[in-house]
Amino acid sequence: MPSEFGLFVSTDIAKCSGCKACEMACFQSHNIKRNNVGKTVGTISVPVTPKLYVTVIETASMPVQCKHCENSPCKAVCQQKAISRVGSQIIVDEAKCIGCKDCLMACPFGAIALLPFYVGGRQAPQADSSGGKVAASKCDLCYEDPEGPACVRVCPNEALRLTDVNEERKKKNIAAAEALAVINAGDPGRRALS
Amino acid sequence: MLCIGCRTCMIGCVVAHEGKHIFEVDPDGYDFHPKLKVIKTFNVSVPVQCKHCEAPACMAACKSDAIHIVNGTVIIRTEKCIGCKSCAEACPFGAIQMVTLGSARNADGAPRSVANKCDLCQDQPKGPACLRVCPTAALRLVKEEDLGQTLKNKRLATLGLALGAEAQKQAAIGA
Amino acid sequence: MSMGVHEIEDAALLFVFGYNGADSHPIVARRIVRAKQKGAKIICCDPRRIETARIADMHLQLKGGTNLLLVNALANVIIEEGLCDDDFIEKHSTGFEEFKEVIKKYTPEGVAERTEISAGEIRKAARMYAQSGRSMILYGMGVCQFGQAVDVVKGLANLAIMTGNFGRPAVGIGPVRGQNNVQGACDMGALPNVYPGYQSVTVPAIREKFEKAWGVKLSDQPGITLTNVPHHVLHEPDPKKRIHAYYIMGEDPAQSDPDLAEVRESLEKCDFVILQDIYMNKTGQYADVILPATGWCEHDAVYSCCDRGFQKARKLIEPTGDVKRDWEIIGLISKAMGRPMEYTNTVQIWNEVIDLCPGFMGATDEKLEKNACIQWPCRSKEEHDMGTVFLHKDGKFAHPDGKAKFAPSEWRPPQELENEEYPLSFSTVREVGHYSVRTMSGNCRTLRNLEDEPGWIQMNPEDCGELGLRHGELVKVRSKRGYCITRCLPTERVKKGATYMTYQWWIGACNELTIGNLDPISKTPEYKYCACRVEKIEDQAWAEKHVREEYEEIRANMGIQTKGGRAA
Amino acid sequence: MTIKRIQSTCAYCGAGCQIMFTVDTEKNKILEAEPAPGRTNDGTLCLKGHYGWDYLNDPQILSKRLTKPMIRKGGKGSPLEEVEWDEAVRYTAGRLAEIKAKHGPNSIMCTGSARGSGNEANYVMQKFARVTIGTNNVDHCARI
Amino acid sequence: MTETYIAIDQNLCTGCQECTKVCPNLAIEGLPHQPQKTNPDKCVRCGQCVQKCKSYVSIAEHGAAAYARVRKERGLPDAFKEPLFAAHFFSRIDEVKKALADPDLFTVVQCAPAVRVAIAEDFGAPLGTLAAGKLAAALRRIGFDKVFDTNFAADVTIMEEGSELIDRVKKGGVLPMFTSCCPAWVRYLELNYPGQRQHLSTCKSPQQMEGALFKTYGAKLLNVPPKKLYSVSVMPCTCKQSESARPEMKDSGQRDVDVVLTTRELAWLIKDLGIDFQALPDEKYDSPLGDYTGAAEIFGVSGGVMEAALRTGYELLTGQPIPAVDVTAVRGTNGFRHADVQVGDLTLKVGVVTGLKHVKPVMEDLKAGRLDLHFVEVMTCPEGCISGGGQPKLICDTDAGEAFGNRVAATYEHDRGLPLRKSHENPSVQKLYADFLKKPLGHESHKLLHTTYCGDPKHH
Repeated sequence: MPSEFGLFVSTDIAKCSGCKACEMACFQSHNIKRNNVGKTVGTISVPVTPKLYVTVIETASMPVQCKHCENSPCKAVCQQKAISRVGSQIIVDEAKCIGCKDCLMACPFGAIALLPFYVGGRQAPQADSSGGKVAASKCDLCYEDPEGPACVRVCPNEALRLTDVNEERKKKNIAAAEALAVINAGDPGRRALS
Repeated sequence: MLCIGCRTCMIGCVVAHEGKHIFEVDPDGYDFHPKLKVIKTFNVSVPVQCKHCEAPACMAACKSDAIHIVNGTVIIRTEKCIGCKSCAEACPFGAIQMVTLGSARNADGAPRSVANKCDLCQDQPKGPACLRVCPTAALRLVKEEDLGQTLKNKRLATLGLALGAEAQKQAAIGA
Repeated sequence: MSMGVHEIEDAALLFVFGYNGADSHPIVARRIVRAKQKGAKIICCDPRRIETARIADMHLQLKGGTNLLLVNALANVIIEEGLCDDDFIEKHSTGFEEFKEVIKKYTPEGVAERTEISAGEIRKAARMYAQSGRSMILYGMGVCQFGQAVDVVKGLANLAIMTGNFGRPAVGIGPVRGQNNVQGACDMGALPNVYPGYQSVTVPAIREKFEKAWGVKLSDQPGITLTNVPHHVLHEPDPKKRIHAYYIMGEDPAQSDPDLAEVRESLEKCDFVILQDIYMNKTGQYADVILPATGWCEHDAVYSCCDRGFQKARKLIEPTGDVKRDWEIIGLISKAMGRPMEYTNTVQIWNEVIDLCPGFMGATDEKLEKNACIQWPCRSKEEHDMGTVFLHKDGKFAHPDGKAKFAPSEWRPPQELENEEYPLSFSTVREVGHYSVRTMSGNCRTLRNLEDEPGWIQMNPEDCGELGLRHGELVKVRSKRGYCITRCLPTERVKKGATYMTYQWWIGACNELTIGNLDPISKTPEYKYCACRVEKIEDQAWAEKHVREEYEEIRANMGIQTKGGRAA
Repeated sequence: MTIKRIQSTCAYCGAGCQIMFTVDTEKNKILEAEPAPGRTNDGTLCLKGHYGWDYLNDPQILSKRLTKPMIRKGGKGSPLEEVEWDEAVRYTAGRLAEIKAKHGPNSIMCTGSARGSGNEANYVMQKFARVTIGTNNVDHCARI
Repeated sequence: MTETYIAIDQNLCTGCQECTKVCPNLAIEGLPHQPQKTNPDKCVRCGQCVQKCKSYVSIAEHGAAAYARVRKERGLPDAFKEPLFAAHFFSRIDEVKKALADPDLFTVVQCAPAVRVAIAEDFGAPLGTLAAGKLAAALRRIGFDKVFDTNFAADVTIMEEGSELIDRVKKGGVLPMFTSCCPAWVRYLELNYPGQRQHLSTCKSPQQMEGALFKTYGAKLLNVPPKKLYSVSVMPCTCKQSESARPEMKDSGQRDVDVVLTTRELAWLIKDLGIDFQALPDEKYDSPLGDYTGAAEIFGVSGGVMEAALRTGYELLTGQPIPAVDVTAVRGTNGFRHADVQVGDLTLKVGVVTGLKHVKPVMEDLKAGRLDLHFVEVMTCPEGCISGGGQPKLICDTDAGEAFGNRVAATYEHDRGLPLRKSHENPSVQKLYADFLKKPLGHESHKLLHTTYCGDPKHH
């Protein structure tokens, strides 16, 4: 049964080392057809434009990526209607994006970046401006890849996990209920009536 | 141990939050989203709901400033919720459920889905409805002083046990 | 029930047999929980791990269809270990010797394998029951809805008699009756063999009394039961015994009788069917005439609750629509047939009833008006007589010799066991949030929100695994008689090879599957046991759409202006 | 708006709980159901007791309140047509009398109701079967 | 210390420490989430950290200008468009381009067996595509005067090393003998087990042998004055450059190999010169120093040197050709495997180590005298040179299994496809001995093709 709410990739911050293997895999899986990127770095002829952004501080690191919000602010503010809901996921149509940056400002997680948009090895032409086209770039959960998110597959420390919030809740509910059973058992006050 | 899994609390919760008008309006004209959920496993039947933690993981995870502690109760202001599901993921009890609202709409017309969890019937004069309607009085509101009292009772009981054991030991030595 | 509901929490031991209080009577279940809190021991015999089993001291999780084996084995242990109340047996019972003869064969070891309960557990349970001092038996549909039901009820009664658990506070045997006024319908004589107050139609003296009271010659031939109507319409060879007219008040056989295919056929073939009810239902599709009546809260009435308590139900609001009160409608039809039977209000009828029934004499309207709950027998009209809490005081029983009669019987297996083609056992169970045929609770908004079509089938996770089923998936449940579609609910509370389905649903109508095998005496169908097969539905999208369309069609048949605009 | 509080007995399961209803007699509407101190329910109610009364305002979720007598004039299978009470009574009484005459009293089966109708209705129904029809063919769903 | 070979860019490194996990000699230091540093005195320059590092110059994080700046810092051509990572090796494309442009230099190039099964990957070909012919054509298009092949010297190595082994076995020399063609392994041994240096074969690696022959035998054949001969080598390895710079690698009178390019650098050079690699025809390597047998080709995989040595050694010892050319007993990928090979009446006990983390227990056994083997091949990289530090870098490590598997398969397929599959059958090698070296382990061989690995590893 398809998930009622948007799936998203969540990070186990204890396991993530900040190695960016996810960023490289993400770039590769989205550019095999578009910029004929192969399996080796040598086949890359365009700048690496990932859709998730590893962020590192002294004590920890994690890739920040789209949560596919249900009332997504980015979709709400996009006047160009370039952001739409496909199934339960939020998808950006990079060709339609005019780079107005509203979605970047609306997203509270910083999960969207404005990155150059390359097709066939060349930056897509911008109507008249000298620089090439840029577009909003955010996680699309590899919704066209039958094997699911590439980042989850390549993470050397298995820190990334595809999360269905309803399925997780069911599991946690059972554990919480069992815990309450233990609490009730230990509480004489609950058992005997005066 | 007292819960018999009849789920009266779940309807009581909805009636307390949606109001009594739901018994007159069109059957699909209101939202039926209980803020607690009766779970039945092999060992237990019991409603699982928000524990109103002191350092709530959901509040920490919320980037939309929608979750706050209002005099001891952890409250989600759903009008600010963007449905990013971080709180639902953060809560270890699964006490937060994402629910789709019937009438509310986003700026772009899409239906709103927001985080839904127990608010201890914050605005109800008589306090939590689930507690009031439960036929076997299985639910209990644990206030700060109750917690203190429970701890005190347990410690006294522990002391009592220890004294009893000590007395027995003396008797054994004496005999 | 021989005792009062409020006494349940004072019992020393509760012997709960085939009764799921939590789902059938949450308020009675409350008493069971309070009994536990007051330190009572609980023995729960049920093939599922129901809520009572969860808090029970012993849960005898017997295999479905082996009730009498267990009951007789318990009796065997009580006799063998000399735990009988010999004084009570000697003074207040007959037939103990023949009883012992039959029971001798049912040793715990002998029945252990078939009931799937170890001999040790049976011995321990028997001892606990016999020695508790105040043991009370509660049983329900798990006992009654079997091909062998009356024998098991007698078996349980034997246990109570042989251990003297009768005629004292917080003891006895209690069938916790399901519906709000099923006790009342029996009290009022809506039974083929008795007049009001359980006065037999075959006893000439009684018949004469009623003939004098009603001024008409009465038939001395007991009538037929509801469950035999399909037989008498379709297969009855003797034309004189065939049924041609069916006046149905407040019932929905097309949903609640077993083997619905046969019921539908009988309603079609019956010449004249009258439905007198408050809501359109499945039977209404076959009724030739519909007589709309007032519903609960729209008229005054007296109900009898499960422990023989008469209580008043009052009119709260004016009825909507051109409807009349049930007894008013019947009066009109009777008058039109040349036998006027007019009453102005319920009090007038009630006074007529209590004058005819010695046992109800004292339950006057004045007493009931003061919100009293009078448990019959209540023989004197004086203020002080507020009825009888428990029956058989000082060991007095209703038999002519005032003594209880031991009634042993041999065990019979259910009629249709699991087989190659239908490998799982099937039983109907109750959904706590709904009631009977759901024309009332099914139209309540919040009860519908909590649980709605097509209901659930509870299955053991292993069986689900083998069939590749996941929680909430729509499945097809099939028996020799028919099939229905419902949702799969894997739960460890159910043993492997057994399935249990809540019966309130119209799409997930489990009575399409149930078997019409009736108990020879009570004529109650064997709802609790037949064989079924559960099939995975590959195309879930189709199944979900099918259920939605079926629901819309039902609503259209019931006369609701559905989006489709079609109304029957 | 005149508010009255009336105590009544629940019409769902056999426990016979006492319920205190708050009724707005002017608008002819039930507003709320609260537990009453009955012998069996002791000031508590289950979910059907608390919330099982709003079917009375006919929300048409599963089926529809019957509000008018109806007859299938075209015989079996034809649609039901609304009629007035006297026509319905005359038609019913006529058919019953005809069948009684043709096949005898025992060819007619009546049912009492274990649900909302109440004891008085059951008494009148069994009296109708035994007196007017002249048969003991009266039963109810105690056995199912 | 002189210039380093492997470095980690402090501004790019996120401190994920994935490189520390693969470093065979704990040569990378630093706190988690802090930039890591290589310790030149411990780094064996195997380049596995360069293969692993995924922390690239990101527009999102470092800004658009950062890429150009870092590319310039690392002396890479403007046409270079690949991502730049924190861990990197120092590129020597400029030196090669300068040499090619110098009219009075005679440029000669050699390329390793593992290069030809991987180079095509950087031009979009499937992983492990065999492109020996195109590689030769590409080197000619680049402008090298002579395109020779390290494989020739591999055959020579087998002659020398095979003879050395027989000599040690017969004359009770120091056993077991370890191979010395992997420079990172040699440096690892010098750093951690200096006392065991005598177990190393005195042979130089095929690259150094070919380099020495270029400037002596080759110079005579091409009658080009050795001084004018510029010797370039293309290797799958980031350590070969430091090997060529070892002080003792000057037996030809001057530095035997002037500069080493990795496979990736060759691909950059090809792209920089605008050569369409995929469209190139298949060409041959120049004779005689470009002729090679199947035995030479399998040097690129783990167990390859051992198999090549057995194919020839067997015949040298018994005079009979080896019954099965494919000595599968020594093939495979697990870290340490050993086998007994019956060579006439001698039971030769051989061992193969791949990945330096597997060599520690072997060395402990050796020191304790428990290592009952005659001949041990040691390769630093996970599956031999085909998985070297200079090979085309995989975007996702999850493709490593397929990449290495295909490259190994391509190597053995190339071996099976060659007419001659045993080193001593190579006619050009036979001519070399006849005209120049006279006989294996002879005076000339000792002068040019052997060394004593002297000197303190710290300063080279």
